[in-house]
Amino acid sequence: MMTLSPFVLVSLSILIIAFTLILVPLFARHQKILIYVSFPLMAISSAIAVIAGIWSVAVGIPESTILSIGLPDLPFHLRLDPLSGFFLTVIGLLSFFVSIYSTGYCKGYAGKRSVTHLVIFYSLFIAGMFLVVLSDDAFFFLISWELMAIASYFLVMFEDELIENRRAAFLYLVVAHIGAIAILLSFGVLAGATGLEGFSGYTFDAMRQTEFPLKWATVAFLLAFFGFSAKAGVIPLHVWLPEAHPAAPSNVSALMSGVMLKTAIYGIIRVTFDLIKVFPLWWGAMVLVLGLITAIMGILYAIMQNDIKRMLAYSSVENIGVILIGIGLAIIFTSFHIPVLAALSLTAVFYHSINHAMFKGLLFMGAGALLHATHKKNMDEMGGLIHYMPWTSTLFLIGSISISALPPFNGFISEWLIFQAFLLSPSLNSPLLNLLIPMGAALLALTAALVAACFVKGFGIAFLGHWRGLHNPPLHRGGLEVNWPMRIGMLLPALMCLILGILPTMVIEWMDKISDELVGGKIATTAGAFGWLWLTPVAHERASYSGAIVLLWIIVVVMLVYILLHSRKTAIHRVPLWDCGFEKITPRMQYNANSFSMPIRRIFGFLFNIREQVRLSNATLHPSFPNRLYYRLRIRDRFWGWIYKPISESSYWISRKFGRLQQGYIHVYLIYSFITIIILLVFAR
Amino acid sequence: MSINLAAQINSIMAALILLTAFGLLVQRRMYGLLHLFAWQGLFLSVSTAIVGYVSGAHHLYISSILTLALKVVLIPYILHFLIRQLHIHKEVEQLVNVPTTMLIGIALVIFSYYLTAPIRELSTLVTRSTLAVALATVMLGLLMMITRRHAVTQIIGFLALENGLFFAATSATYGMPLVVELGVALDILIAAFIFGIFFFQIRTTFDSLDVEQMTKLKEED
Amino acid sequence: MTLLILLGVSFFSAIILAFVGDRKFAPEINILGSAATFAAGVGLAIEVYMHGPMTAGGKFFFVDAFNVYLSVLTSFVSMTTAVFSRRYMRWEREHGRVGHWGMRFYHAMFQLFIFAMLLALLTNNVGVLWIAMELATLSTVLLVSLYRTPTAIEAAWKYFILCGVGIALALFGTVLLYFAAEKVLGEGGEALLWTNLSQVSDKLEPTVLSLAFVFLMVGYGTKVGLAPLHNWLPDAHSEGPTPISAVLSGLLLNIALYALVRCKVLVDGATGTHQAGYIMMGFGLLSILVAAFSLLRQKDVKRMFAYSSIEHMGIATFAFGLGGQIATFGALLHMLVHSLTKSSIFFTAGHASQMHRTQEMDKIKGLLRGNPLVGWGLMFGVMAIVGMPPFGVFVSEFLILTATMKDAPLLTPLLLIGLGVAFAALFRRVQPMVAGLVPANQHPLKAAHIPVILHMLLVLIIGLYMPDFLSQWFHTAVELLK
Amino acid sequence: MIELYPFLIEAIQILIVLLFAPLFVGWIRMLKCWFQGRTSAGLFQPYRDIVKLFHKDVILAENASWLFRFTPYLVFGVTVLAGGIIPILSLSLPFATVADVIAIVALFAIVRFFTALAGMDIGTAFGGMGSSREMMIGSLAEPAMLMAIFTVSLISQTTSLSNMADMLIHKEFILRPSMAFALLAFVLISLAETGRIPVDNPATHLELTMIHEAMILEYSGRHLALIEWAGMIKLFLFTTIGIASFFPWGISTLPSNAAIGGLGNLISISAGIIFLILKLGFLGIGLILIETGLAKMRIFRVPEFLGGAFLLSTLGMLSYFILE
Repeated sequence: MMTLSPFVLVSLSILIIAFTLILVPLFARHQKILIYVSFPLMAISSAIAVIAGIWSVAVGIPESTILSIGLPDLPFHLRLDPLSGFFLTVIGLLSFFVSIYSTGYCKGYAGKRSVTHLVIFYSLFIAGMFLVVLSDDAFFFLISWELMAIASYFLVMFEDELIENRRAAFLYLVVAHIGAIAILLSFGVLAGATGLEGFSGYTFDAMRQTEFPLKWATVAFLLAFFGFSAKAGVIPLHVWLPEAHPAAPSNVSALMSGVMLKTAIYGIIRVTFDLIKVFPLWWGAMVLVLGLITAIMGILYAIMQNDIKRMLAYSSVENIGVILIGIGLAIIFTSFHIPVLAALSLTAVFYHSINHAMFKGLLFMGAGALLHATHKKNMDEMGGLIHYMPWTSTLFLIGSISISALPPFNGFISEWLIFQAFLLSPSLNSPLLNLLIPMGAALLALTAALVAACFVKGFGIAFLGHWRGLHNPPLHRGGLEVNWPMRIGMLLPALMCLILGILPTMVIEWMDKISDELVGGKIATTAGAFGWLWLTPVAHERASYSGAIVLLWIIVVVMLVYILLHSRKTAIHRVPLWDCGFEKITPRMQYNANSFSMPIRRIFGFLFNIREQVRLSNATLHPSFPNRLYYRLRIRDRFWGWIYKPISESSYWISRKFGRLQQGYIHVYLIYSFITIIILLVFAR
Repeated sequence: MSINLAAQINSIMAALILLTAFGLLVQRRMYGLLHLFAWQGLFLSVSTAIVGYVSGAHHLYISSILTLALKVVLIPYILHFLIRQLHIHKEVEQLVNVPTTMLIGIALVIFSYYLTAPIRELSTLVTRSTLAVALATVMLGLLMMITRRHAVTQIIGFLALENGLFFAATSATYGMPLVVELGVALDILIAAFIFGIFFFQIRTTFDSLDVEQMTKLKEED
Repeated sequence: MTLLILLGVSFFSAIILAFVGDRKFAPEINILGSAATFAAGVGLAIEVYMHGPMTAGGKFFFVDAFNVYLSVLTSFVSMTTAVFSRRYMRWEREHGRVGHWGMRFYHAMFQLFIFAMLLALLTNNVGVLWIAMELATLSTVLLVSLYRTPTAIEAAWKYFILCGVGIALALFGTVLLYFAAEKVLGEGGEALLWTNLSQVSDKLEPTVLSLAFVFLMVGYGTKVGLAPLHNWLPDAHSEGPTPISAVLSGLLLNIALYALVRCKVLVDGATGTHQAGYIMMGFGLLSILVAAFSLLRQKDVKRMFAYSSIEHMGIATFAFGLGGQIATFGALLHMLVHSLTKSSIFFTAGHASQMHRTQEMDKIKGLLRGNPLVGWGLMFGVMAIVGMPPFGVFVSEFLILTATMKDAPLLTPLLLIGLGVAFAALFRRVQPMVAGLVPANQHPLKAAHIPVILHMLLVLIIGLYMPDFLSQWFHTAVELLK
Repeated sequence: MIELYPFLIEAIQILIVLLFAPLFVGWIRMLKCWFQGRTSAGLFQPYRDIVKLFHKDVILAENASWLFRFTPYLVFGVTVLAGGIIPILSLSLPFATVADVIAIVALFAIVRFFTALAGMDIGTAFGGMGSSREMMIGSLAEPAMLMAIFTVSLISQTTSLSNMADMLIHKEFILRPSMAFALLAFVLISLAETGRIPVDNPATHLELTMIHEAMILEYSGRHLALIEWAGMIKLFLFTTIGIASFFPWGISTLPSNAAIGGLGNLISISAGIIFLILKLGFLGIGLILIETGLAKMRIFRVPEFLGGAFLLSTLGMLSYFILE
């Protein structure tokens, strides 16, 4: 009889997923039952995984096991240590929420199309993510990695009758697969450098034990970083992301954006801090710079989008950038042997990972709710929904606040920690960094501010104002609200956002073991030194923050003022808009997505490939009084033209050249053999 | 008949085979090609017989008879029959003009001599010097297949090439084991029937045996 | 004994089918024959697994781990192909693409072809190996032109001429081999027996053998379909009936590669250098690149997969050339999984083109909805063939890539370019075929599911869990090929 | 046991924030009138305005959602919270540890966020325009602000305002180029953030130039009163932040516990108040000099203005690393 342990729990949750997969064919006929059975099961298994993750991080003792299947000499190794435990928690949490949400969301498909594939690949997808963080040898890691990729590929292609979805899925799969090959190679390098014969070098344990020569370590790191960036959507490898996320069903895009990208982060951390361990300064600098570029470009692209899911996708790119900044700092500090600061930045990284999982999941679910209610993705066709979807709008608002890093919600904490890390860096001496750090801080600050702008746009255009759609302004108030499972699925992450925002000390104390294991530094001792209420990462005279008090204060003051002002009865008159005495305003006069982002487009326009067309209809008295005006705006990612187009074109060019080999003339073929043999004979002689 | 005499005769045969190979390379008329090919087969079988006599490897007689039967009688007859059936006994022009072909052919002979030089040092057989000729014949056969644009001529080139192989087998090594010889002969027989069928198929679908027409399947567009 | 059954069954069923070829029950006989062959193959495999390598028929036959697993594979795939061809060829017959004689011819030649391949695998005599190879070519030539369309005849003609020339060159190589061998082993049949040759390989004359290897390389390489000798392959695969394409690229290429590797072992033994290996690596890389980039411009479904076969043969050849434990292991595994996967891909592709009455990929759409088995079969087949886990091809490519990373790191970029381009090209084409709504020109069809499911399951199992006896075999084979 | 004394000081400070803010605005307006040779409405006009607004009824647009009505309270509350944190009278406020300067900037970000949303809520052209412009300005001003403060906090090795001020007071005074840059940047930013000329004009409803006013166009009655008041407090707070981080001298530094004895503290606090009044007075004059000197600039010149500020603050940080 085996005693209960985190590992047992996680195996249980994976077994439940397998069980779900077995059930699917039985209910394939009755779609509704299928939905009601499978998704709750997935929720249960995710919940169990969460417990396992939290537990294993709390105890902080790695457990590992070896399955009897796999390569003849390389069976599957599994390991659950604090790092994987943490990411298990993140993945589990979001997939728990999303699974609840999906029970409601997938009902939208009922009758329209079969969700059997959706269920199958959804389960496989989650299982794949669990296994990725659990796997402890290169081979099994790659298998689960690709399982995750394939499953999500099919999910992206779920609505495959649309050509753009197919294109998105294809692009996604190609990028993912190339990344996977790079990862494979980096493991190959590491395994080769262990110097062990046969397959024994492919276990992570073997890699942990070895001290890698810098040359090989660098090659491996670059390969791995490339591979994982392809999955994480680091610029310029991000192009698949804004295509794939809108294409996928919203619950899936919530998972992809919320946690699948995190598996890439997990991979980077695992390879860098756990397997390679020692690294030069410039790796950190490189990661930092890439992170900065990704963050700033990502958010700028996000602001330019009108499709709400594209916007969210680009904002994920930005968040990945922020996380990379933290990782870069951690690498730098480690290479300077300042474990405490490294721990601080790593904590920021972990904190932001879980934060992003929460609010991005919430936001994507919200976008799904919009889609579910209005069947539209384009913000310009929504508007005024706050009256029709009170729940969704409130929850979406909470998500927007959190992602805009506004206290007292969670987004602020991680951003704040990263700023702290930045401000502590002068204690190390390197001219390169002295120039890099201020720039970094500045760009991060700029990013943070732009995020707020982006989500004011997102929320404002979609939920506020009047209905912007051309036709069918929706019916009575609250008429479009989504069903309960979806509301709960969104409510829980919203609560998480708040909890993570006001109880950072406890969370940090919980996750402190990870950074201790990876870089040998703890911050919980100082972080909680001032009591659970105050977060003081390094020392209380350096910096302190208390989300709880902020929240409390705001509530109290607001209540107070409200009561004071309502002590005396003053009437509220509902009247038509005043708007500076403007006559007969129509909804078409509102600012729309394009006009909202126009000032920022003006400022940062040079970063994009923008084509703007304004055409006045000719039949007018005077050019300044056109009776019809036609406006068209096209914003393209410059990286297409810079990187992707050249690659594809050149490969087609080469293939044309190779096509010449085969002209159909049998004589020519004979000449080939003739020449081949002559050449070979000359060499052999 | 003494060994040396036999060896001399054998080398004369080799020379004749080479000559016929060149003849095949330049011959324009279909029947001429056929006759040349038959002659080559004859020389081959004779030389095989001689080698058999010299080496006392008697299974070579069998293979010599096989050669006689196949290469001198049967296959030329089949081809003759086909040519008459399909009315293709007209001039067959080449892709490369004759002088160039000759030059390339000579270059090939030199090349194969240069190639086999080290080997003949190793060999102890009286007939060792003929390996170069064998290789040359193979190469010339291949060259013929390249330069001719007619299905029948390609086949003849192919067969000439195989003659070269046989010659190599007998002269360089006093013949392969019998089972191999028989198998090869069988294969050639089947091949003969197959290209017989082919000629009809091609003829019926392309109403000409010009290989140049068969260029539908290609990559470039 | 089982060995004689193994060969005999296919031979006699060939003769029988030559007479009853077009009866209603002919396909069943075909299946029965190949099933019996497969049973015999398994029996033989068990014997070898128990008692190790053995010779039979007075050293005429020789069985060791290397060729026994190939012969089991051959008989297995030929059996499943027979199962597949039952429905497929019936459809063709009903739609008048094949006539009475065509069917008879098809069945007879199919069995003869299997016989030839098994003979090539099991014989101990390098000369007979050559003969069997030639026989395999000849028996399939007329099958390629079965449909009598101009393109079919053209393809068959090219196949016939190119492979004929190639094989002839291989014979020259064999002659040279014999020339070198008889000095050591004396005249007569003994001198061509693999068992003897492999023992004395170090005494053989290096210069002669390196010359011989050139001829053998070009000769058998033509049949393996290595660039630039590959030009016959896409034509033959795309024009012949699908079962034949399946066995051609699933089995015949393997056999040719087998012959090549056997010769390489001898040459390596003699020269003691790695020259042969380098030549093979060169051919392999060239084939991978040429095939990968040609894949980008394919319109015909079977032609495309023919190119992918060239690519994979290139990978296997490259790995054999690379040598070393992991690489050779990977190459052997790759031969196995490739033939399983590729033949099942051809099955599904064949059905797909029957459903749409065309092989043009632009006209094939909506398979997932139209016929889930064909659609998912094709999808997963392609996923497997491009080396995605958890399928077997991933394992072999994992091994080969990492081995390359270790022994020839500078070549990995080329290898990767090839793999990446092939991946993109295949998916770009296959995705539109399987996805989307059912088009108007699609007709329902009763597909033969057992072969597809069986193959894909096997590939999946090998990818996740390789049974011990298999790895045992591979390891012993690796030892043989040292 | 927690002693009440610190909280007493806290209370006094918040009271001062609430009361002085309108006074400061009144002072500025008065100065402005003098400079422009007009007769002013007097120092206490802002109070009258606020009181008047509080007594009016609320006129609410039909399609205003709960967000629109909630915003004024939130804005007011958050602003007052910031007022409780910034060391105005004493460096040792109990609330000082609640949020450091980054958090304070974030608090102002909340204000902006919700004001902008409220501007979009009623769905008028002007509201959207105001929000869009406000977010654009904010997204440039906020990082610049942070950078300016970071420069100071790098020098003083802390991000909590009180400690920064503390450092400045107790370290011997050196002229630092970085500080100069930071100060300059900070001035520019505060102009933008508090919506003064040359970025915005608080006194106009001239339609196309509005930014802040455009967002709150539809507000009326107590809502408007709260927002206006919060705006005044914001101006006041920016000034005091500037004071705390650049010229903190005069702020009471005594640890606020009874051990020192009430009297000493009382003296230092009252001294602090006097200092504060003097500083405010001068700063007001400076502000007016700028406002009367400059003309309001076109909206698309503002990015250049703020970019300049951003550049200055970054230069400040760089010069800290390079020169010091």
